[in-house]
Amino acid sequence: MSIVARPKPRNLGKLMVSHVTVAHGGGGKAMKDLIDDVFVSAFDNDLLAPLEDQARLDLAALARHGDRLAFTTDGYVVDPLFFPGGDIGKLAICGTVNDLAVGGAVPLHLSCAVVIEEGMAVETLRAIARSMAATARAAGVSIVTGDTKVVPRGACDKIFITTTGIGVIRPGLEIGADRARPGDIVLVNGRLGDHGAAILCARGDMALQSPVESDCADLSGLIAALLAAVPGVRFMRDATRGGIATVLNELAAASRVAIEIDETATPIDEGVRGFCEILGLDPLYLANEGKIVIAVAPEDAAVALAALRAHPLGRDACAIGKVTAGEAGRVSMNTLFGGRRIVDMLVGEQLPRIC
Amino acid sequence: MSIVARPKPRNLGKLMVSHVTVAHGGGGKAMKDLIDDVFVSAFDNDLLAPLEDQARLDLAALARHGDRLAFTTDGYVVDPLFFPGGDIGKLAICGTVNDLAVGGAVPLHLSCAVVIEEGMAVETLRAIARSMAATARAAGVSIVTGDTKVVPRGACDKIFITTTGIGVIRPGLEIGADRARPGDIVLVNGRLGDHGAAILCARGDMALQSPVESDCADLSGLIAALLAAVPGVRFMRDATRGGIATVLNELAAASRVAIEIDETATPIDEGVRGFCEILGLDPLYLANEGKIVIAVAPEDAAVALAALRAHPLGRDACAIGKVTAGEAGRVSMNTLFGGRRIVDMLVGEQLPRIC
Amino acid sequence: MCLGIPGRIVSIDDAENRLATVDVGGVRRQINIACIVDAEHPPEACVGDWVLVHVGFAMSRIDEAQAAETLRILAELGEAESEIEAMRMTAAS
Amino acid sequence: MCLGIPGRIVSIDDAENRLATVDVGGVRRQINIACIVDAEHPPEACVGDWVLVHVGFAMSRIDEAQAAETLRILAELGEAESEIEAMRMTAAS
Amino acid sequence: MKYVDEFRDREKAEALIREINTVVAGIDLARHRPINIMEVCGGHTHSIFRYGLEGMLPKEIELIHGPGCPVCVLPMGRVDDCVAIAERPEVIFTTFGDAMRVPGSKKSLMQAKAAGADVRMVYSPMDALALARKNPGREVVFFALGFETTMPSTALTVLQAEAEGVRNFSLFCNHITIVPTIKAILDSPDLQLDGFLGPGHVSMVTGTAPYQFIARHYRRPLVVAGFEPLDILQSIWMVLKQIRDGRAEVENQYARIVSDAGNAAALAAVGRVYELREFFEWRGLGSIDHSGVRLRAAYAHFDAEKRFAIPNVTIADPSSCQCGEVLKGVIKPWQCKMFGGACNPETPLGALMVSSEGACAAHYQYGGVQRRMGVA
Amino acid sequence: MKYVDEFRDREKAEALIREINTVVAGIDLARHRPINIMEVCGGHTHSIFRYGLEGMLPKEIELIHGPGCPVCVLPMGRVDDCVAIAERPEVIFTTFGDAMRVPGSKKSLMQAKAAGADVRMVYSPMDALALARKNPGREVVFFALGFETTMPSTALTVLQAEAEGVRNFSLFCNHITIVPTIKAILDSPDLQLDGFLGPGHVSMVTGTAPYQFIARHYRRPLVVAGFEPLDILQSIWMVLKQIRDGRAEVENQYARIVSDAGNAAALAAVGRVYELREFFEWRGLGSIDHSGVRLRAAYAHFDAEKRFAIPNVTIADPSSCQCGEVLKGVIKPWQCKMFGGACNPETPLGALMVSSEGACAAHYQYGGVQRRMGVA
Ligand code: SF4
Ligand code: SF4
Ligand SMILES: [Mg+2]
Ligand SMILES: [Mg+2]
Ligand SMILES: [Mg+2]
Ligand SMILES: [Mg+2]
Ligand SMILES: [Mg+2]
Ligand SMILES: [Mg+2]
Ligand SMILES: [Mg+2]
Ligand SMILES: [Mg+2]
Ligand SMILES: [Mg+2]
Ligand SMILES: [Mg+2]
Repeated sequence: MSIVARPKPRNLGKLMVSHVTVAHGGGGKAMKDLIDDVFVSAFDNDLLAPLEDQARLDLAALARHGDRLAFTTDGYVVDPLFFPGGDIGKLAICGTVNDLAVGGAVPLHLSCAVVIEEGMAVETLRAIARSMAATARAAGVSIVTGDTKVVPRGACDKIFITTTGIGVIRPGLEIGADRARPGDIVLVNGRLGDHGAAILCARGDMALQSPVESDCADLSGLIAALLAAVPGVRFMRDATRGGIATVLNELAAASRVAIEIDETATPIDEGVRGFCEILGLDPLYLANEGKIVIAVAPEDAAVALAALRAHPLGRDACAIGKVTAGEAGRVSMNTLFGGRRIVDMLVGEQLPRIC
Repeated sequence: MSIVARPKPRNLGKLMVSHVTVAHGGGGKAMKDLIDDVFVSAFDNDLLAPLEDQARLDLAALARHGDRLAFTTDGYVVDPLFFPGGDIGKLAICGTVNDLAVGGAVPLHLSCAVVIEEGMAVETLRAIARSMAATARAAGVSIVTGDTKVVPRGACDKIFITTTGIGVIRPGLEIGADRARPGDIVLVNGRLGDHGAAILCARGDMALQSPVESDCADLSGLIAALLAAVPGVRFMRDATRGGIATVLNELAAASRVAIEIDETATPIDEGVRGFCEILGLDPLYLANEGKIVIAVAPEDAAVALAALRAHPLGRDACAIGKVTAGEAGRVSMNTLFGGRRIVDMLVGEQLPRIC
Repeated sequence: MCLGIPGRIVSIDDAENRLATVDVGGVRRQINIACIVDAEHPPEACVGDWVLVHVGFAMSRIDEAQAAETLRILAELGEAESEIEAMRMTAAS
Repeated sequence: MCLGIPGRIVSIDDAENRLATVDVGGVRRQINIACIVDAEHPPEACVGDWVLVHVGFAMSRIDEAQAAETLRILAELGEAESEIEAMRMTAAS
Repeated sequence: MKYVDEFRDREKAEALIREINTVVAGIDLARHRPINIMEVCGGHTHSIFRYGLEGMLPKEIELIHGPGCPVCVLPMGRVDDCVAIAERPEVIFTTFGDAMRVPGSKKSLMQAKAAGADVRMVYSPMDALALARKNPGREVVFFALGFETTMPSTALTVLQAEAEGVRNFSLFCNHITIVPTIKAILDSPDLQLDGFLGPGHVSMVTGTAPYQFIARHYRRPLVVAGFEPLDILQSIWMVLKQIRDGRAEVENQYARIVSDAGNAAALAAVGRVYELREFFEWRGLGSIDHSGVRLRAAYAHFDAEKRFAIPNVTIADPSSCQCGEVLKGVIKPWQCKMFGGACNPETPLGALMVSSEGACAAHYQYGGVQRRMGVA
Repeated sequence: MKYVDEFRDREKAEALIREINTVVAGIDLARHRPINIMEVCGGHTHSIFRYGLEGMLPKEIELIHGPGCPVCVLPMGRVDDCVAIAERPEVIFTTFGDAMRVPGSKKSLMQAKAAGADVRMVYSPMDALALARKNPGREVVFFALGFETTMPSTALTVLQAEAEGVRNFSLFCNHITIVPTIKAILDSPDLQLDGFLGPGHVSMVTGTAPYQFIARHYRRPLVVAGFEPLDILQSIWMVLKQIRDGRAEVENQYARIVSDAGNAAALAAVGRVYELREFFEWRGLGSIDHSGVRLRAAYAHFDAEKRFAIPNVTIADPSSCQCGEVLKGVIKPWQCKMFGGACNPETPLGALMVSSEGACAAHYQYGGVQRRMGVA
């Protein structure tokens, strides 16, 4: 799909030092060496044109995948950089690939802009770049353009990564937050809250040790399998910040419907439950990085569930509730205890309740 | 060009507080209010779909502009956020628009991912968003998707913005760093080093007061005028970090040619010269945000120069040198004094020489 | 107020300073057990204890017999209901 | 070593502490003028002085006559050359 | 999870609800309509909303959400004091997470943190002491907050700091005691309460004796209740039976955790470190005699109030705020004119909107489903 | 810019070059081939490369780039001391920009900053003193570096700090004097120098008297030179005329700035604050007697060397480094086996690759165009 066939620069620069300094952001040879040695060598692909500030993609080749271009961006600022189940590099690829895939797009290309704090170990940077490269390769996407900034110590927390993705949507797919209809069934592809719990434990502030790992995963394969089985999927969204509670509220508001979920049907890992009980948190609001909320027509529910469960990342998929004609925007939960409660948007973030 | 005609959400959220806290990054109502109130309301356009995590663009409509999609990303971390001649918001639009335009692409759409430090005044954020919106409007591009992260105090320096741009390249344009040929003429569109000098003064560390303003500008109009006059332009690049010295070195290396520039022909503002003399800096390495280095065939030089000079952003355009068959990758300058020196890549960044 | 959660003490980390590790659904953390030890129940005896944890302190040892008794009462209520139900069903049939 | 640059003193900011503002090609900054003032040339007399600035200190007042003299010598060299050139031209024609 | 899941059993709940209906049927509704039962404790309020218990109860029962959330009742002036301490450059101000959002007259701790104060969330006062050990050049202040449940943990932390000779650690003490406040509510002329759920975890420390006056003097039944939904339903059932039978006793539903005598070691630590204040200010309720404690003079070195100059200004609650009436059961949260408008969880006006355990915040967040969804 | 642009005039340069060629034609090349002229000062080296002067001169002239860059000659051990001071948490370490990149045995100041040390670039020692005023809780250390030109500014800053009673300010003094080093070079047995360009800005402080021994004792001409390209060409022309005429005198090309007596106020401040050290270590040249100064005992409070424990370890230059031979004119930078390979501006091995004023770095950056471009 490359247009301008270009002799690839084989004489990549080599970093001579073990830690990044502001010199590596100055635009000169040190910066070129950093980019070549860490990023270009890891991301290596035909479209990545480190000689230019832009990648060039053949529109006709893109059009063979479908009729609409999907375009999405996310910044990744996770702390710590490495956590059980993943790292910021893996996250930066999976998150953006997932944001393309949930709209029905085939993820194709990513850009990657990093802001690095001076003092970062080059080895750490390499590990992140390798993780990005491996995740991108597995997801079938190429990182085709990028940018590197170095800021003084204390001006950023180690590294921030912004990836922007483009993909192409097949004709006929119409997936949107405004498409849910009363009667639709709400599905999730597995247990909820793992990422949020894993990160809060990994951060160490609460001195909790937990076996929970982040669910950080590329869901494009799972979603492709689902769309192959049920092209009429109404809505999909990855339940990241704010958890499934937030996605359900967004869906209910945009589609002007009510949603009712069942606590007994909502899968939560025992470790996540323990974590939430200790800190007084609600797992419905914890972040996920490998979970999607799906709405399908009632007649498609069984096929959708079967398609999800046939994929390794959907083994624990469940139907957790349904769309109703109740008060527009209202999300409620039938509790395991037989009661019923509202599941509203959070105002800010959840804070540990202790007292 | 919008595909899925969607009822625009007219009930945008409203921020209730004067300063950003981590609550505004939590995924809940506070975050939605921040995004709605500050960004969605400023960026307002038909394609911006705040209900989805992706924008959707009609491929057929894109193809009407040309045959290749250009895709570029840059992170903006400038300190201070507001400086004579611009601000981080204006810069974040101009920089990415320019990176599209220098490749010959018509800039069309941008994504925008911001990382905000808690404690930032909402008014400051609004001023930045307004500046982005006004600059984008003037450049004829729409900001169609975005992301907002809030990090704890001290985890970032006020705000970082990453914009990613897509544009479309007209059939027949072939602009690249590897296309310069001996005999080509090297042009710039005006005086050099203004941005670098303005920023270093504005930062205040050196306690220098200077009348120099950043040259931060959207060059897409100037470039369109140039390409209309000379479709055979070999190379263009905005001379940002590392200044024109870096761009010339990149061009010489990628095209395997030598480049010779003339100091007497190289336009430098008196204030920038004074600044450089005080700190012992070389203006060839100072950043620009509204200057491009252009290479054209010798027979096109006069027309190109006339086209540039006819545009307000190219009034001071000059031919500063030529491409030669000398040692591949070598850039030299004939000094105003009659000598000759090498203009190499810098290793890191320029540091004030004082002693 | 006063979020408390049952957990099981899995190890004593520092008997002198009354520090132990508690397990809650697989999540562990170090807590202070000063309020649940005395001469008769020294730190060493606490491993395996179920305790009520509040802000990093074990505030009470859970009385298994009392817990069982509470559940017994509730179970009987259910059984009573079932019996009544059963009686009703019988009567109705 | 010892980067120095000519600048012109445009104002006295604090005569007691020997602080003045210098202008170099339109760029200004505060400098210390302790090394160029004495009883005969007090701070107040320094406004308008051309000085050599090094690390924020005025280290020398520039001697205009000496500068002119240096330039005169160089100019004469050029003129001598021109005369020789002219003589050659004349001779050749 | 043991001792948790058994007390969330749906079938037992159904049996209890049936029993509750039976008991309500036996109550003289001419005298008690609605039957107003106050859960004193914010933890109970939280469970009631979390599990949707109100909607399961017969409509004759009204649950009145009491003052038992120490985060909610913290007055603005004390938050201002926190902010003043936290803004000192040498101070690392440590706090439980949910106290971060409580508004002061100018800012909350979260806003102070955003503006540059070094405010850190901790899970335990022990973690604050650990921070003091790790940062010998800084002053670590712990925001001690809570009822009797939490007092032993902060008292033991002070004793540990003293034993180790840690000198850069102190408490900003805002501990309060629940009993004088219940008494103040019982003394109010517009009282509407028929019975109480007693605070389970406070009682685990204090034992059940402190509530006897409620039964004896005010002739209201009180059942010390656990926090799982079955605990709460069972306790309601026990209160109802007392009402039906005309009894007024202190009963203990939560005997697996609460002994009649309380926890001797905990009480000893509290007694050693703290003494009663003459009075303490409660948001929404005003000043209540003997309702707070402070560090004894012997521990003055650990008393942030003594070590740092604090503004110590009393800020009156906004006059439009009806928290006091909600607390006493005179009105319901959604009957306050401010509810959901000027008063909301992002910019709370009154005490009860502050923490997710506050009655108004809980209504806003989890909703009284039956009311906000129009179910009746 | 006045006093700048006039001295960059191309036509005058052409005339001078013609004159230089005429003078060279009159020199006995059997005795002087090449004619080795050392510019002592790094500022001259910079101008020579910046304006491409070497390529304009007749090929009989070789410019030898001297030791006059105080950044280059700073030994590794002193950089290690800087890093040790900068890494103290209470210290704000202030420095001129170009000293940031000088390698120590483990790290440069730039790397120390990247690793968390509070290192700040300033334009003037006065700015460091201002930082001390603004940060009374911190210790502000200024990295005092440079020859006689810079000494008055740091001395006056110390006197100002003393007058104001600023107690949290100190200097890490690495000031050096150029004359003993010129003498050391002149004493070297493999000396190849025919004349000197004298350091214009040092002379502005010291006057021209200190160079008389060079003319009298070593019989080498010296012309005190300005820094604009015409100044340098004119000074070379003046040196060449002396060589041609067999003279050895101290002449002053830079009379608009330099008086024979120097600057009395500046010398008084230097004499009040500083005293000579017995010896000082120079990178590439080793220890040279009386080549550095330190703060007098009366100003011990402002002496970072006394106030902070420093490692104070001498680190030998790498044995492969040929800086000493380059400095003495025995070899050219590109003849060093390390040049451009192990020794490059990103990871400099020797002194002369460190600052852009160092001879090897200047060759690497600006290139001896005629050599690196194969022009002859
Ligand atoms: S809505 Fe606000 S002001 Fe009204 S009672 Fe509730 S918390 Fe108090
Ligand atoms: S190349 Fe490096 S080691 Fe060799 S002389 Fe130059 S600075 Fe010294
Ligand atoms: Mg996004
Ligand atoms: Mg981070
Ligand atoms: Mg996302
Ligand atoms: Mg998403
Ligand atoms: Mg870039
Ligand atoms: Mg870019
Ligand atoms: Mg910034
Ligand atoms: Mg760019
Ligand atoms: Mg660019
Ligand atoms: Mg996002």
